Amino acid sequence: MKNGQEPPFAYTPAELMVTAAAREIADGEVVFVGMRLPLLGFLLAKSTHAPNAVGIYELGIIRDLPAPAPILTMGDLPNLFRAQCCTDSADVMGLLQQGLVDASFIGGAQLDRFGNLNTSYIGPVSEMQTRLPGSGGACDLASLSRRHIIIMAHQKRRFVERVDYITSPGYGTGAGWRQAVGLPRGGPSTVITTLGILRFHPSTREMLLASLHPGVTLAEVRENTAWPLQTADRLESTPPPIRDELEVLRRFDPGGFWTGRSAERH
Amino acid sequence: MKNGQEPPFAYTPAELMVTAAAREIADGEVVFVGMRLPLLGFLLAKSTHAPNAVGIYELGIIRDLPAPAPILTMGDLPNLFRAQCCTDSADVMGLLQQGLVDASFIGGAQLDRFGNLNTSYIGPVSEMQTRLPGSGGACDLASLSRRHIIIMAHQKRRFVERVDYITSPGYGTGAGWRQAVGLPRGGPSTVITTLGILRFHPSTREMLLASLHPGVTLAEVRENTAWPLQTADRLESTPPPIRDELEVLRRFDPGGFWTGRSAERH
Amino acid sequence: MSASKLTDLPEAVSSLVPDGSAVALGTAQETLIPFAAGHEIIRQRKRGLTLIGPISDILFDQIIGAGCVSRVRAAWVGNVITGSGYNFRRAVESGHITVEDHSILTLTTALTAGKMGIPFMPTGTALGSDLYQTNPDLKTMVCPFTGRKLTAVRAIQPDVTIIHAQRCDEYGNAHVWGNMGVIREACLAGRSVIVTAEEIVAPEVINSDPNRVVTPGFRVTAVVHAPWGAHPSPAPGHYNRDHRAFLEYRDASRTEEAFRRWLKKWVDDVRIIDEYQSLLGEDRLRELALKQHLFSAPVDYGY
Amino acid sequence: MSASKLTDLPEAVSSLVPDGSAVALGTAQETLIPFAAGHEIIRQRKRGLTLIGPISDILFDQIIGAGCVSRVRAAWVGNVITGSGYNFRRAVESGHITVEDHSILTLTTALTAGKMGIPFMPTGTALGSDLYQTNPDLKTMVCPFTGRKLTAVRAIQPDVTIIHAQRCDEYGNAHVWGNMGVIREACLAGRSVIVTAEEIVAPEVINSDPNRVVTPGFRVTAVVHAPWGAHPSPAPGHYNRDHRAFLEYRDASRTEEAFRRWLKKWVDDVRIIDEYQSLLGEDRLRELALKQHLFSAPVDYGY
Repeated sequence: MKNGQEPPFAYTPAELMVTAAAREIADGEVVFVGMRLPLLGFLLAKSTHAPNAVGIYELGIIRDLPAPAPILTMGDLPNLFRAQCCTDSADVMGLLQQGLVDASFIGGAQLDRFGNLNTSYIGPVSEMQTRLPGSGGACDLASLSRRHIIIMAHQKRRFVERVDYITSPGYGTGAGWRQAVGLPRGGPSTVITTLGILRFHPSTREMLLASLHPGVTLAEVRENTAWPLQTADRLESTPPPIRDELEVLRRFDPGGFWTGRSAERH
Repeated sequence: MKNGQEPPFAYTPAELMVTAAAREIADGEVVFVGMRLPLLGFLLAKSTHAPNAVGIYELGIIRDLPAPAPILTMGDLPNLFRAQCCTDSADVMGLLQQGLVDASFIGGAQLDRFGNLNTSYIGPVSEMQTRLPGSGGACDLASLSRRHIIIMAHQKRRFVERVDYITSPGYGTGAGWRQAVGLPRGGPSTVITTLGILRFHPSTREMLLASLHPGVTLAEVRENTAWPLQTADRLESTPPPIRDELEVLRRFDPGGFWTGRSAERH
Repeated sequence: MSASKLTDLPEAVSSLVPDGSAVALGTAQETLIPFAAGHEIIRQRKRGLTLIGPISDILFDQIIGAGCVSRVRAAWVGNVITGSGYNFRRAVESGHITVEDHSILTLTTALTAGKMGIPFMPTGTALGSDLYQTNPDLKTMVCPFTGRKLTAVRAIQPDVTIIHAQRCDEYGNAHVWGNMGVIREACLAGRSVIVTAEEIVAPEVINSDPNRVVTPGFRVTAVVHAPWGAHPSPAPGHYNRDHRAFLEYRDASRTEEAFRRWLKKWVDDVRIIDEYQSLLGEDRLRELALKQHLFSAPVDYGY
Repeated sequence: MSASKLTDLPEAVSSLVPDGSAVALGTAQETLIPFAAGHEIIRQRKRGLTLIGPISDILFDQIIGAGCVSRVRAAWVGNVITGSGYNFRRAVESGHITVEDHSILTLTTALTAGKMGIPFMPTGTALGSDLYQTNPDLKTMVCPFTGRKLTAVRAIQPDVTIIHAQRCDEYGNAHVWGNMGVIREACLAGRSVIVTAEEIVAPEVINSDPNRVVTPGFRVTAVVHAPWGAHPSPAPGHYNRDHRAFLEYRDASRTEEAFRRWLKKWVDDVRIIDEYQSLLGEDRLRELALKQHLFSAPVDYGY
């Protein structure tokens, strides 16, 4: 599968991840769509099982129709074409802050066992090893949507016991933390990686492995996770993309820019 | 003069007041234009000595051209025609709050010796005699413009020692009061009445009679003022409207709706 | 694309404006005041409403006079070109309704906080004023950064915001142009939104210009076709302000008896929007129609 | 009507962007990024600038790489379709510039406070995050009405806000359409405003649609005709995003040496906007041009 050759339908790791992300969206939901892979995930959901989903983009766009042509950024002109509304970031951020956004999608560089996400600094700020691009809207989506879904490459250096810097709050130190710091709602519901799908324990809020991607072993996932990763009661196998999903994906990403290679590149 | 018959040019008290109001606007100033008589005052200034004045209206209109036809409210369609900008009240109120408005105009029912204005309640709120319409934007203009000009009918019941209710803050109890309560700037510069023009003592902030309208005596003004009114060092006589000014006024108020009768009606 | 939200005024008002609810109306100020919707509220004799709006011109006075209101949260209530709102005066002076006194800026601030989903927002206005005395939702506070004294204003989120738009599609995407007042904030802050519109148009007309959409259609609950639905206030692109109606209303509202007669003729006896138009008469409609036209230069949303 | 504000980029930038000033750029986010103006800032080798913007795509990375910047106040700095901004990384990691870490909402809140003329504004975001650690302009506070914990954000008022508009008249009245990001707040909050525009048009084109005006012209300080002035970002109504340029820039900015070469070719050796277009070449301009058109339905501002 890794080299994208096996039958029944060849697909890349990124295509599997985007498909899994799309399946997290229920029909009719209001979705705050982040940069990069999530752009494709929303288009896939919208074009398949969630035709009534509404897409909100931080730069001030609200869509209830899929873009008529491929886009690489949320500001590509097809994403404005016959939009439901083009407006100020303040307006869409207000909808988010009111609690009107059901689901949002963010990616990151470093994630910890309680779903805290770092896209700012690797190493302590005072002697950082790497400066990353920063929050963008990720901190806001993680703070204010009803739930958020994280999309990441699964590597030991990225899946750490404790992030160096909390850009986008997850469950902090565990149960009760979000309420204690004053966050009004939400938290990560799902983490979709290159190896599997993880969810959070309802009481402890610790991340648990919920599903393995086809051909991936539990050992492989644990090797790539820096803390002793627990599994959910039922460990499932991620259903691969079906033909319809792949056709939509390839229509919206004809050059395979997002899905042609491993998601790590992005 | 009162019955609008004398030569050289017959004019009504309201026409004199509007003309005096217009003359308070310097060319190039940013003016926040209130309801009723001020609508006409701005049009007059804009059409005569202040062609570069910019008019801001609380409902979200900014104009640098006079309206092409008479208007009775700031929302009459000619006031939107070729406006510089139509936007949210929040935007124009933001300009005001930033301190970018040089002058504004408000009217009222009850005014006191320190320029505090009441357009809300006559009598104590608990056992009010009269409920008036309220602040509208007047409180904001009095709180936040660099200066504001008040237009009022001059009667003893209206010119009181202390207003029953401060809708639009003037100088409160006198010098230093605005700073003490936290108002960032401003205060009333001028009061234009049916009898004369009043200004404020630079240090005590008490209202002083600065100019008498033609045919009005100091005694008459004092009879119609509930506190012992002092006069400025030089008591002037209000110059009557010139023909050009009257022509403009009558073009913008052909039916004499605002200027046909005494300002008291409004 | 979701289901059609087209309905009629009786249905929209009966389902979305229950007794005791907080209703935002007239949020554009002098223009596009939803008189037709307000009159339906009166015909249904709603009770215990809270009315929210900056300056309501005469619509609030009418709804108050009909006995539908227990509380007003506004900056100004009256008749813009003549002054007092007599029903408002009678109701407040007799203690039948309570007023939360706002300024345009405190109300704008409250609705902006509501729209942004924050519980309050600061402003520099009203300090030292007596608005504090008659508005419990104002508090002085100190800026945590500068130490500057400010007025904290509690957020307002109307149960329902009712607007009159120039055109709307059946899914609730409406084009509004002209002065915006606090329409956009009131729609975004509203728990539900009713749009009455001069015209119902195809979605392709609306989504040819997404920047003109007043609020995202997915948040709109009901859409009603209501030509002349803002009369006597002006509707940019459709008709001018009917000043005569405001002068007539001043006289018709001076006494309760006169107001009852006005109410019967102009509201209760008017069952459908067409009846209202015929009551006005062809000549008056013609007189209010636009004489000068000015069409917006097009912009291209292509790719 | 005031005097013409038309000027050229060298003059606008030299007079309005002094060393050490705080400049807001790229406030629409991915679209209408004022690259031409940013490149003029580089050509003049301004020093000690503070850059303000939500996500700057690669423009901030370029200005930082040229050594013009001492501080960045932004939510995200990088290359939207490829990730890291290498000059930004080098400058931050080596301590040459400091960063005030924002989220889109904290920056939007800061500029909204700036636009409203209030010293701070609250938000519910970033609580529990480490943004507090690297942004001294965030403080936790408690709502005076509800007791809810909030993030207070200090207002931002840029010394100058630079935007790229689709069309503008010589008095500074500009039409902008598409996603608005924080353009409107940044213009209203800016102490001065520079508008670069694809087209300079007659005032009658602009004032045929006052709702499309991005900020009142009386607040605009300079107007510059800059066709293709947003390239490689997209300009709604004019051209699509030039993805290739962003990919080429990723490679060209990986090392300082490569970046010097890029800077010489695409910025320093480009004296006038026409040279930039010929550098791109006819084919590329054609390739980026709109293929599908969609024109906005007109509205009537008559009376």
